[in-house]
Amino acid sequence: MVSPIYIIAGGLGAAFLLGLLPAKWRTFAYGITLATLAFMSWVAGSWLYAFAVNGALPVEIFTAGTQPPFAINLRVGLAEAALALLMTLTGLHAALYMKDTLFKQGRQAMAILLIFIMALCGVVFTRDLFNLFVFMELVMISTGGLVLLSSDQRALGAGIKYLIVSQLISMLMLIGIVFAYHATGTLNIDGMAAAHINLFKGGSLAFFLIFMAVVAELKPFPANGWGLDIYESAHPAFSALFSVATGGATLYAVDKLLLIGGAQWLPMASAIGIVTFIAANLFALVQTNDRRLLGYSSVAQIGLIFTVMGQQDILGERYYFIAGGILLAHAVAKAGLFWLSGLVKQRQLTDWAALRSQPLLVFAFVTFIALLVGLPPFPGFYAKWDLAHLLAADGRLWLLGLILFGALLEAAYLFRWFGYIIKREGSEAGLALQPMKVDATLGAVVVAWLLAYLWGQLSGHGNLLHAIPLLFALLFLPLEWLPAKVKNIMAIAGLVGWFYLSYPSYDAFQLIFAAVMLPGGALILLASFQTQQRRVGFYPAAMLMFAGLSMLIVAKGSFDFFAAWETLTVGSYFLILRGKHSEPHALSYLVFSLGGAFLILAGFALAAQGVMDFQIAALAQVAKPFAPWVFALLAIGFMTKTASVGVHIWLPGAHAEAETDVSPMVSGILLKAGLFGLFVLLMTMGKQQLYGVELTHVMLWIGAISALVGNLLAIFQEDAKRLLAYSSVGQMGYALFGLALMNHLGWLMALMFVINHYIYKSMLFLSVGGVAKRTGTREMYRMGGLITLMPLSFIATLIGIIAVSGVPPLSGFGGRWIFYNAIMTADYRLPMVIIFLAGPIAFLYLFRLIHTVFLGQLKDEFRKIKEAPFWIILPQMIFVAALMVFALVPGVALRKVDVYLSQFFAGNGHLNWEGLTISSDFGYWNPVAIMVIIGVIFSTLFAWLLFVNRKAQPVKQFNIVFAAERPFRPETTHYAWNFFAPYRKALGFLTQPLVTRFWEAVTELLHSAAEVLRRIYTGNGQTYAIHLLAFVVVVYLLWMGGSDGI
Amino acid sequence: MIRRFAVFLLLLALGSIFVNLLMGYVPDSELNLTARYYAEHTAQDIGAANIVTAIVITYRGLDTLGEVTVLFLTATIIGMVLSQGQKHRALQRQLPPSGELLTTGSRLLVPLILLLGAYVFLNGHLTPGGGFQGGAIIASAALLLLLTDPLRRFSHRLISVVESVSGLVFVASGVLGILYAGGFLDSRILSTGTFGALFSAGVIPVIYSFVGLKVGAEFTSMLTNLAETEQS
Amino acid sequence: MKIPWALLTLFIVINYGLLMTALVQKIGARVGRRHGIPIWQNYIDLLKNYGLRTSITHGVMFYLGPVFRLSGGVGLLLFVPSIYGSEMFSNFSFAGDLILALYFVFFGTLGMALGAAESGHPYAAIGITRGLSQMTAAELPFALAVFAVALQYQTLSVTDIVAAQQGSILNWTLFTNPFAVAAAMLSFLGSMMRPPFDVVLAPQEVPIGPPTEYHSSFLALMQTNRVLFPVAKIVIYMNLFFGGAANWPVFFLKVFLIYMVSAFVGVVFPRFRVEQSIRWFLIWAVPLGIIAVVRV
Amino acid sequence: MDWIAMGTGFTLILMGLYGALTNRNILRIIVSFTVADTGVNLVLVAVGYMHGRTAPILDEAVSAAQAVTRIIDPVPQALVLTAIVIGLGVTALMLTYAYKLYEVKGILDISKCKDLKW
Amino acid sequence: MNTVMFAISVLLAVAMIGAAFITILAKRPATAMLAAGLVSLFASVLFLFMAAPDVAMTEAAIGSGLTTFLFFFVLGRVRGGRS
Repeated sequence: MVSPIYIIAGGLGAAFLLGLLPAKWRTFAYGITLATLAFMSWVAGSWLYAFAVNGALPVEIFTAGTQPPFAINLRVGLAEAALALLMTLTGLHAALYMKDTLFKQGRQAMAILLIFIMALCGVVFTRDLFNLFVFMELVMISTGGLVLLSSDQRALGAGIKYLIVSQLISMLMLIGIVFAYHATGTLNIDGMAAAHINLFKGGSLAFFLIFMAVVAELKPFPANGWGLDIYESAHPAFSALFSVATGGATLYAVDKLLLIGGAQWLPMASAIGIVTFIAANLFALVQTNDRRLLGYSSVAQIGLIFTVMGQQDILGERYYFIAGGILLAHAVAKAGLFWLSGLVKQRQLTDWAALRSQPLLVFAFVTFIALLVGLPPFPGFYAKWDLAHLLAADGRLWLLGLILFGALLEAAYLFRWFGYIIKREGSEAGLALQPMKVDATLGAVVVAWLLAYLWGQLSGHGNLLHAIPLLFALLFLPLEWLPAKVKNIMAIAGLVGWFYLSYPSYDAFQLIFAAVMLPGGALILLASFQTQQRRVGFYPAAMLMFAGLSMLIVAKGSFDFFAAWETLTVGSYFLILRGKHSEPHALSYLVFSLGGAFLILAGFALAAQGVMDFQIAALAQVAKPFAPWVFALLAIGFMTKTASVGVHIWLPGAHAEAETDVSPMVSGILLKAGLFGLFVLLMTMGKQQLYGVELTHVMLWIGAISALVGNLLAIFQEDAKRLLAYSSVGQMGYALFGLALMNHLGWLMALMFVINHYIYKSMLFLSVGGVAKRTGTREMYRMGGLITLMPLSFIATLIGIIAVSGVPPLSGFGGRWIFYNAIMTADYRLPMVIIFLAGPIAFLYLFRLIHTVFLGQLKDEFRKIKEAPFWIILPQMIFVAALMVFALVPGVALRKVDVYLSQFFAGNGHLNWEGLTISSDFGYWNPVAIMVIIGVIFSTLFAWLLFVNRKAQPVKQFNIVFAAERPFRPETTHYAWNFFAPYRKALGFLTQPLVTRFWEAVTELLHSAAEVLRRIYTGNGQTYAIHLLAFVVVVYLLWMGGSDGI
Repeated sequence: MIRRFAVFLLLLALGSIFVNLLMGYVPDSELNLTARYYAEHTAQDIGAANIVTAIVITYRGLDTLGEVTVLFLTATIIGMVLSQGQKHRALQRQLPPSGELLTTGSRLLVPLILLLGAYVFLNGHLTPGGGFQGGAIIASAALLLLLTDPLRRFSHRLISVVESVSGLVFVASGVLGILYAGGFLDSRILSTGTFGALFSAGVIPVIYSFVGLKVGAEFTSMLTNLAETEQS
Repeated sequence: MKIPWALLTLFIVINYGLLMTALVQKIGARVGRRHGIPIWQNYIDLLKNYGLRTSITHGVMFYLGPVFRLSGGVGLLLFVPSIYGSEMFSNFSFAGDLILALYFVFFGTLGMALGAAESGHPYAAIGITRGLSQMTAAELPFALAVFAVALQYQTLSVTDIVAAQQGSILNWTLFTNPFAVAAAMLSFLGSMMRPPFDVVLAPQEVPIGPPTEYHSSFLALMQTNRVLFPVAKIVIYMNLFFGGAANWPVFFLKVFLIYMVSAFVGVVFPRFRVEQSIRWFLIWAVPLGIIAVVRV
Repeated sequence: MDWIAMGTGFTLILMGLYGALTNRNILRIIVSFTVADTGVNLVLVAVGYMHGRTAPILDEAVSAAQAVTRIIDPVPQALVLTAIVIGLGVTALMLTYAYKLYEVKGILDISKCKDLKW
Repeated sequence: MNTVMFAISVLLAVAMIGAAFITILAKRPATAMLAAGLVSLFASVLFLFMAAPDVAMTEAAIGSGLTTFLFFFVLGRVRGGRS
């Protein structure tokens, strides 16, 4: 094994050696550079292997043959080796990436690069304070040099700003160092830590100065304008280095300093970190320049890690797992993104749409933003999980909340960016692809997945990359070249196969959900057969969603549950984004969903109280002061998914704009995930009271109002799919209401809703989707009279609306019957008023749907359209059959669950299934008899009418009695637009978009705050220096205030 | 004006931090742990009379290596930055020759200055001074030559070879320290010799000489690079 | 065997309905000092329409409209026991309880709406939007009242509810839960399609509302329903609030009296626009319903 | 003497920073920073100073045996040496930047160099 | 410490602060540079007094010597440093 000192000696020696070469020997010089970087990486890598795998002890390197503190010593342990490997590898990649630039600038540039990397390693290794200073100066000066490699002339300005600030930083640090030395008589970091610097007069002030100096290199808000300018203008490969390597090394330097400063500085670290994290993410929200955005994101991530460092007192042995996870995720992602930015010619975020011509690069982008946001299965996810749990266990909930808020902001702008890539105008001409650069980027992707695997292994929660459903979904990535039909067969086979395999392991309750999600998904996928070509991106996304769903159902531990939750959220986001105009809606879906997911995370974390391996079932044992809060957090999180009123505004756009076969998936299936979560929550935690308020009562109100608002809004929609989408809000409100009733039948009703809503909403979405496909519009008033042209779609819609409205004899009635029986035992009755009002309103929109689309006057332009494609009709017909079967024998699905639910409500409420009659404590119901009686009456009358009027001829379209006029234009005769005008007059005030306005105001507030606040970055280098000074002074005052003036 | 006032206020605050430092400062009456060690051990361990030099080259040799690297880096960056514009340079304007006195004086002085520089760095382990000071003195010779003849061109090649070779020697002697002495940059790969003699204190004089050469070359390189830019 | 008895019920109720509606019209005319229609006028109309044959149709839903409509009326009647304590006239109430009846009301409404819409006549659509809009508000107090009654008797079975009201007139829901009855009766006005809530049919503004395009046997079916449906609905009211009927004479009397409530209100009050009637129900009827629900 | 040096040093730092933060000319900023640098060096050396002791050089006057009681702390001096050289490096680098900026944009006013912001 | 030394160091301190004032306030950059060189030079004298000959030499050679020359080199190339 080669001593780690050779990383430094090698880098330095090679840099000097380059000076010996004739200026013309560029290739040779480049070879030496690469070889040296590779050598450095190899040394670092071999030590990392030794530490990580063989469990070697940290190596101490004593220079000058003298023991510290009398000579400088270096230490290399696991963290140091890992960081060194990270930095050298990034350096190596950067050298490869910058080949052109390095060749142009010659050996000098290569020497600077080598010294830069070497110095960073020095910063990490050294245990001597002044030596740290020297290495930091080296980093700073070489940064000054490398910034100039940019072809952007603005880099000059950025460089000089950086140097001005650096001057200030070095002064503070020097003064601090010498006073610290004076106080302790040593320059050795460990020696100082042992000497308890804070006990010496002046010592803590000296430490303060050093700390501020190094922290300033982390680019804390607001003293970071210079850093952003560098990110924006430097060569992307250097920006990557600046973010990854400098950031990592400086963080480690701060970590070492915290040893000296001791625990009293940890809160300050967290405070600075979190302020930076949130401020930078906020500012990034209004960026349009890609590299500046990445700069803000870098600043934010480093702020986050700094926050984590400030929490090391409670993180214990997980500290390196968490901080390392976030750091590595940040490193790989940021490097990758900066490298990608080098492939895009223009600098606006929207110009990245050019990437779309290269699916592989889009995949790379997705990988990187997933890494940054901390989505499963990447390291940030595991880190986020552990961090949240440890913070919550210690009651640091404010911090947890702020971290999650910042992460949400970050997700918002990153995924908005992704939306641009997928949806905006762009062509291959916007790309400047070079093999070296592409290879480097793809290399980062590989590393990202390797890290994902590694962190999964280390996590102690089980590796997500061992989960078969997830792997199955990922399998579709390499198979993207196959035609869509083949992939569709695979997907259906996968869903059905997995259901078949896991069937024995489901209990009755899980079975309902599994049946809806897996074979149910397969059924909807039948509609996907009608698509042509390869349909790139659809199958990985869809299968990711289904993988998440299938993992969710069987999740036992809270970790598995949450991982599945995020998986399905992300998968569905990609699915929704595929719609033609869905860019803003998909984003809003994602932001709300992630927001909800973060609440769930916080809820689990609070519940677990530090138990990493928390079982869902253990929610029942959560102790008193936390229980209601846990309940509230989880409930709101799940209700975000079911689009309860208040957090429903994402749903209409997302469901309406999705593709024809995606809408039923996200509506019919995905919404059930939220119900599943609520079920699990209520099953385990039951009723909870917060400040004397029964939380399930609050849920009752929310459910009722959702039902009302959803239905009301649905009747005023002109867009058929939006109508159905709002209808889902209402329907989910019913289900939520049923759950919140907290009795046997309420839950049974909610379960029945799971099945019913899946069937009829999928059917309606498919039917309407087919119509929209044929007519090319979703505006209902532009259709009309399609019944003769699209009879099968009409039948599906008719059956669908009868079922939705709950009119006997179809299965919707069963739901209503159970509902009435359920509310009989409810202990709280007021919200019923609202839910009773909501019921009939459903008729309005349902009638509108069928009337304005299929009945009334056929328009001229649609006279020749055909029935929807076979593959869209087929699942609808299967749904019709299923609906009939379920209407006749609901026991097939419900009997077992009914028994299953009995364990929660001992003794009362379950139904009796005697013969064909279903009876409750209050009433009874015989679906078969109803069907037969109505069928007989109906068919008798119909037959008679047909018989007596057997000679009737269909009349021409306009052969109607019309107040002495004979209409001749379908447009003027089809009463369809603003259909419920009187209703709007009477109750329109209830549909004021208050919630939408509220969220718009929030968004607006964030944006304008960012817009105003970011003006502090005036671009003036002196101002930046003043920021730094102000930062130091403010922290000083805070510190004095916090410590009552030492 | 607002800016000035803000700066003033901030500096006032910073000043109060400094005042706090000043108030908390108690001069040592005894050498502290580290200094005591140096005072007691330098003579027999390293064999250098100038304890500062011993610290600079041996005990804190890594700092000095870094320091040399800083200069190397700066010189390299300056070379890189300024060479970017050089290709487009127009023909040099003819400048009037400098005065007779200066020319003659410089001819006389340059060798003396070089000698002085060499003396300073060779005796760095015994007397005040060393590689950096010596290097600066050597560079002043180059400066003098530049002043007398602004169009004089120094061989970049020579400068960079001197720079690189000295740097490599420094690193190499450091590595030799691992192999033949106590560790990286241990100066005792040569015998410590007789205390107070020129060739004593291990490899210190050698290193300091090369540091001197290197520093001199780097300063010269900076100066000439700047001198060669177009005078506008 | 239930079927013959059910058919008998149907026959009785249709005849009773025909006569009663004619009688009410007659009374209204006489109050207005007009001569009015002969009491058998409805029979004449109905037979005439059944006898007519049409030669035009607007499509399949055009057929289905009246079918849905009448099925709804017949079903509603047959799912509720007509005569309390009589096995013969308990109809098909074994198939479902109060909830079935309550939701089956919508069956006809929906079918009618669909059928009228199929005619392609814009006025039909306007009538439907008005009708459906008004229904949403009118049904709310009724639903609340039903819920209150069900809570009161802790059952959803109509028979059980009637049983609980036996013994004394004071056991009627009318007296035990007056708020529920008040709410339900206000709602009843709205669902009878009589003034002031008859803008849905709007004889003046829209030729004759949804049935504009219906004629001959189509119209006959609808006319049948128009006499059947109110009675069917009143039967529910009677059972829930007014102690039910133990024999046919009581049945006839109670149905007539309840029907007269809406007839009486109809001649006294002017007509509401739809949005006015919606507000009216929400402001006056719903609070009563809420009180009823909360008080139980 | 150390108090004087330290006080002067701190004063110089503050003055230098004031100059650096209020002058717009980049050259003047750099000059101001060198003043502040000098101040830092003064403070550093002053911290190592001890009354009535001599320079940390062993010669006829101060033998190795007496060193502990006779010499002043050599460490700050070693640090200052490094700091001075590094200071020069940074100054030279900044000057190069200033020159290049002038060459490319024809300006030396830092407040006009604001094409990167927000 | 003897009084002479004390007086001299006070004088030096005053001189340095004075020179620093000139550096900050001088109209012409050249004056500022010269004044800054002076500050360094005075500092190196003070270093000598403070038993730091090595530092004094370095400060004199590098701080006041080379740095000032560098300044003038650049100053000559940017048209007198006028913004």
